[in-house]
Amino acid sequence: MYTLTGLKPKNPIILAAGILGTTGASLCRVAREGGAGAVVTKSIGPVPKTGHPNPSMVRLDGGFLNAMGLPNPSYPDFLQELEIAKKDSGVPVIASIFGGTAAEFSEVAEGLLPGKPDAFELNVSCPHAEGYGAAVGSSPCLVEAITAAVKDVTNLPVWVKLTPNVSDITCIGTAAESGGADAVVAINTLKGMAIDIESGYPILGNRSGGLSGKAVKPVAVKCVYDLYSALEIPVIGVGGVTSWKDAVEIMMAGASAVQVGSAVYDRLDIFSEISTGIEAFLRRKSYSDVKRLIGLSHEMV
Amino acid sequence: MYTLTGLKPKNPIILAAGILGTTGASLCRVAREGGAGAVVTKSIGPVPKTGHPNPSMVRLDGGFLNAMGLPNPSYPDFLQELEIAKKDSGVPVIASIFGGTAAEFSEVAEGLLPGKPDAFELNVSCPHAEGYGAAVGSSPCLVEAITAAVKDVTNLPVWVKLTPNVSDITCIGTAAESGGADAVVAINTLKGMAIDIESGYPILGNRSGGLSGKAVKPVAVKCVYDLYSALEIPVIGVGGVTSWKDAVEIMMAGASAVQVGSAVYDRLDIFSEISTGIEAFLRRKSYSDVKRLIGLSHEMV
Amino acid sequence: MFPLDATFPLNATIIRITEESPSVRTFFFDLNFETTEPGQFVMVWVRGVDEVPMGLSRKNSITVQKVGEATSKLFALKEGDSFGLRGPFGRGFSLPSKGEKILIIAGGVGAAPLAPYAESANAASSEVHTILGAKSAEELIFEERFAAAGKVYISTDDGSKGTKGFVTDVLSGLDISACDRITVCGPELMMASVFRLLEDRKVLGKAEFSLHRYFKCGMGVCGACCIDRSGLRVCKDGPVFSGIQLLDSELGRYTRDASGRRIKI
Amino acid sequence: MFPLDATFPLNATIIRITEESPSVRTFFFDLNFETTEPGQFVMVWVRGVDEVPMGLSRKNSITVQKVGEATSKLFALKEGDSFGLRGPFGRGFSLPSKGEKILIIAGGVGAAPLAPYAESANAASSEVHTILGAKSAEELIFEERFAAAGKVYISTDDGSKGTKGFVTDVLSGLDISACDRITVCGPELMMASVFRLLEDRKVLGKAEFSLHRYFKCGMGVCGACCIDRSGLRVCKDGPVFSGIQLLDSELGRYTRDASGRRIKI
Ligand SMILES: Cc1cc2nc3c(=O)[nH]c(=O)nc-3n(C[C@H](O)[C@H](O)[C@H](O)COP(=O)(O)OP(=O)(O)OC[C@H]3O[C@@H](n4cnc5c(N)ncnc54)[C@H](O)[C@@H]3O)c2cc1C
Ligand SMILES: Cc1cc2nc3c(=O)[nH]c(=O)nc-3n(C[C@H](O)[C@H](O)[C@H](O)COP(=O)(O)OP(=O)(O)OC[C@H]3O[C@@H](n4cnc5c(N)ncnc54)[C@H](O)[C@@H]3O)c2cc1C
Ligand SMILES: Cc1cc2nc3c(=O)[nH]c(=O)nc-3n(C[C@H](O)[C@H](O)[C@H](O)COP(=O)(O)O)c2cc1C
Ligand SMILES: Cc1cc2nc3c(=O)[nH]c(=O)nc-3n(C[C@H](O)[C@H](O)[C@H](O)COP(=O)(O)O)c2cc1C
Ligand code: FES
Ligand code: FES
Repeated sequence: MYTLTGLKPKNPIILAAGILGTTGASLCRVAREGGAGAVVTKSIGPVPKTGHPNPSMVRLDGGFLNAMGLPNPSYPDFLQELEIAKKDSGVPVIASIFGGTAAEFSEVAEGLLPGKPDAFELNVSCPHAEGYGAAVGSSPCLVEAITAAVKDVTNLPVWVKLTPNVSDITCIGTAAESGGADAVVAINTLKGMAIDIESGYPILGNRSGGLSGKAVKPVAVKCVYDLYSALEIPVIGVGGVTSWKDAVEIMMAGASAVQVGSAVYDRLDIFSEISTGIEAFLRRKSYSDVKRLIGLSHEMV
Repeated sequence: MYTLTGLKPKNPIILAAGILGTTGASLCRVAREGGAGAVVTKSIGPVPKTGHPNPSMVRLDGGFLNAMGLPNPSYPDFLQELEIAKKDSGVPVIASIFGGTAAEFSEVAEGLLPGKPDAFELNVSCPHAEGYGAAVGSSPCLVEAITAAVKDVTNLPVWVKLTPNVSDITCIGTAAESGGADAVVAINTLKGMAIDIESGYPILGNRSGGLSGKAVKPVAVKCVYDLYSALEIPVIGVGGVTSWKDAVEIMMAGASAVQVGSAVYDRLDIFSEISTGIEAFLRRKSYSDVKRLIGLSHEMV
Repeated sequence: MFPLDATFPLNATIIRITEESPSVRTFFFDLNFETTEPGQFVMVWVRGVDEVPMGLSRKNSITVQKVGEATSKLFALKEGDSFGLRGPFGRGFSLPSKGEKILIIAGGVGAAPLAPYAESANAASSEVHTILGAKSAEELIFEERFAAAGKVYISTDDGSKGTKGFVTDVLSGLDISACDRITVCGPELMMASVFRLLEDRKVLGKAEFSLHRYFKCGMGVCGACCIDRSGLRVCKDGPVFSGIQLLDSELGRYTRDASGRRIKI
Repeated sequence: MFPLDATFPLNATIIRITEESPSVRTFFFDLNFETTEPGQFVMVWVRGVDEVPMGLSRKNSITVQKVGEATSKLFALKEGDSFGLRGPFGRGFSLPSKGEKILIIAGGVGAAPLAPYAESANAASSEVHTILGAKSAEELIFEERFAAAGKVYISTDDGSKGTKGFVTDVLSGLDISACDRITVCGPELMMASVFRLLEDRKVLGKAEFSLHRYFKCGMGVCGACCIDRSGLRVCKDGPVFSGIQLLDSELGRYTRDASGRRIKI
């Protein structure tokens, strides 16, 4: 039986935060039609935010750049969406939350508890929201304090989502672990930017944003590899996964589960496609269990 | 007349460090056949190094991963190559150097002075060499001290090449500027890794390495943009440039010149192709001068 | 001429501007979206301001109603100025086959994506009927284009032209059962009335509606535009949906603002 | 079957191993490089050890001399074991045309890339002559394959078979002017002697040599393998060069180690 911080995802392929996660109905669709083993909601904060002006996402050669700016209806309004997702998705629903301080994080977590999320994912890693996300997530002290604060208000599993925009992601991962995190999630997007040369304007409404998609996979693999070595708690891998091969690679680097974000651009049923692909790979290789893949590369020396 | 820290490159497109820069003859070929406006040598250190075991470079979807491990013949042996490059390339030759300490950096710089390089580029940014490169380049204090130490032994322009694997590249850029740098170069490769799923082995001999090529361009554009805002000295842009459009984009972000590395994979004359493309763009847009492009995106608000 | 998913903005230079009504202008540009289906949309980037979705009113034009910041900035542009353009995105209206009888129901600027639909239906030798509605006579858009493609019924709220009232007032008098296809675009309340009427007449199966929701990514990734209860994405699975897809949906009841909060309609 | 630049290692499972000489073995694998030119190379990744260049001795085999760590580890592998393989890379020998007279000069394991060359030359109805050299009779590689393709002259250092001496001793006795093409692969000192002899005879223009330099990237980016004075990359512009390209070169004088230091030959 495959479990992850006590949860029982249907398979190890999970919808990443901020992707098709603004409404309960959308989360249900990703689970049912898309085949996701679990779903993470859009990151929810203490007050409604409309986010940055458009363009908020563009596709580049080999990746995507986005600066949504954490648009969200705030936790009171999101409760009804969480309830729909819990009722109809048939899979674990993880509430992604953010705040500017430890107190805001626990306020949001407590506020969402009535919606009965299966776990919380703390977004301390969004690279393009002043005072939120990576602004707090590059400080080990803040990450530890925030994690501990959320653990204080709930017994649910707490995942901490890390930014790769730091000198050493394992310091931040260790801080999350010390704060009581049940898992870390790596990676959020890389700081990036694109300019329209015809006009000279930066393309994103926010001028710069976060890079995701194929381009970041090697960075994600490296972060997961290092975190797996440094931590006791599970690492959930995310970043540039677009096929079952990518998912296997990131699991071999050390991921206990894999999140998929930008790749829903290609097709919604990428989740079932990947999990079927992994099953076939396990059979071909005569591996008893998906657990055999987790961290395998560390043994190959 | 186009000048860069007092140098007169034939055009703003420069060969990046570590690319076809191990021998004088190769540097001459890149300048003459390739059309590079200036060339940077392989990074040279105090003692001969054979580098990491192979595989030392692989091509991925949208990028390259390498872990050369700073192979170099050491400065005494490299002098003869530098002399060949100076004699026959017809363009400015910038000596890239590295060391583990400020003293080693100045030893190497002094040792190469007889070869009459036109400038030095300090590699404080290689992400995969224990005790060198990014190991020193993520500390502002060390970067400032190393820059100052090299400035102490030479009057030549000193460029400092920065790593993107830090929380805030402008802190490191500012440190270089305080140390007396004449320009900063951004970016070196991003930490990355790839795993062969058939065997479970990390592909690179060094297990992990640095990501370059198209995949890193948005990261480079963002770093250059931020450095241009933060510093007084010129920024030289590098990372994922494969066409004149990319070069224009990174110049609009703030680059006074552009280095090209991995793209020599496609064709050696990428340098003249890019500089011709920029000329045509300037004509079409009726921009008097390439300087018009530098930092243009900062004005567009 | 362009790949179907030009997700990075191209530069579009305005070559001509025509005034369709006091608040609606058509901007012709120097790009040609050859492979677009009527009903697909482009993202129009008014640099330094915002990027907003617009239907294509021709292969090389958008027809814009001035409503807020981005559209006002667009109205301030002149021939020779430019904006960014990417697309076409999404699913358009199903194209009619020869001999089919088509009923088009267009309200206000909803006529923009339906005029090229009328023209391609006519070119495909379908029989085209259009109900064109607006607040007043001067707000009617593309009447000549619809008239050139087939028969047009007009309705205006103030009765300044055609039937006084709403498109549904015309619609209820027509023999809908004779139509093979019904395509609808206009203000949400209008579409909701049409929807109810077609549902009553049990002809939702042959109707298609083009929805309007707030778009952020415009490419099916972020989830800003998903509708209840299906969870379908208006930007990618739509904007055109069949009547059946919209059964038991939020249509006419609520929409969401940029933060995702439900807003009553 | 594979793109010409499979720059990411594929998994090659050994299906058969044959012993060519006491120190040389051929490894057949389950991949087929259909589009390779003789003289191109692959990078053989002995996982956990090293990755080294090898010519393809057939579409699905490499022929390896045991010299150091990676090759010893390869020799320890059995049928069913696997290694990583990417390529083919570089420029191979120019293919001969019908009716041409070809002279192949192969020393030691240099016969590996030349045997498929002999076979395709023969298949193209060229007239194939081979000078095959080795230290001793038992070190001769692929004699039968060359013999099946045309006439073979043997030289061994110890005289255990054929002419006692070097390939140049045979070469100097042949009418080189009658040849249309000369292709050479073997130890550097041997190739340097052949080069001088052909230079003296003023036939360098029709000769091609396959060089060996230390490869790091193997894809023309790092510069580890560049030769003086041209600056040409052995891994990408070569490994096969025309005699003219090698005029005034380092051939036979020095090579470089992995650090880039010059090493006298
Ligand atoms: C698929 C689609 C096709 C459309 N086609 C046309 C058309 O052909 N002609 C036309 O005039 N209008 C069209 N619209 C509506 C058009 O997008 C809005 O009128 C425009 O966004 C207003 O922008 P603004 O900045 O001027 O107004 P604002 O002051 O920013 O907002 C006014 C209203 O415009 C809408 N709006 C603003 N931003 C967006 C956004 N990013 N996505 C969706 N709606 C937004 C909202 O309803 C908002 O309440 C279309 C909308 C959609 C979804
Ligand atoms: C284009 C090309 C084609 C070749 N084809 C064949 C072939 O078909 N059969 C064959 O047996 N050998 C071939 N070689 C030589 C083969 O690459 C070396 O014998 C092999 O690398 C030795 O590796 P090792 O670890 O066993 O030896 P080591 O102990 O590592 O080194 C012994 C010697 O092998 C050479 N070598 C080691 N690593 C490399 C490297 N990365 N690149 C180049 N040379 C290296 C060096 O000359 C070194 O001095 C070819 C070489 C090149 C460049
Ligand atoms: C449009 C978009 C919105 C995102 N929003 C969030 C978010 O709200 N919270 C969060 O933690 N990560 C967010 N992310 C990051 C993704 O969850 C994921 O970490 C990243 O995109 C890398 O994965 P991918 O390459 O599979 O997309 C967002 C990414 C995208 C592309
Ligand atoms: C094979 C290889 C070797 C490199 N060696 C060096 C080096 O010795 N010193 C250095 O400062 N940068 C080195 N780099 C980094 C490049 O100079 C450049 O910063 C990076 O590759 C990004 O540019 P690109 O995308 O154009 O390749 C190397 C890069 C590659 C791919
Ligand atoms: S606007 Fe992002 S999914 Fe539709
Ligand atoms: S081995 Fe790198 S260029 Fe040839």
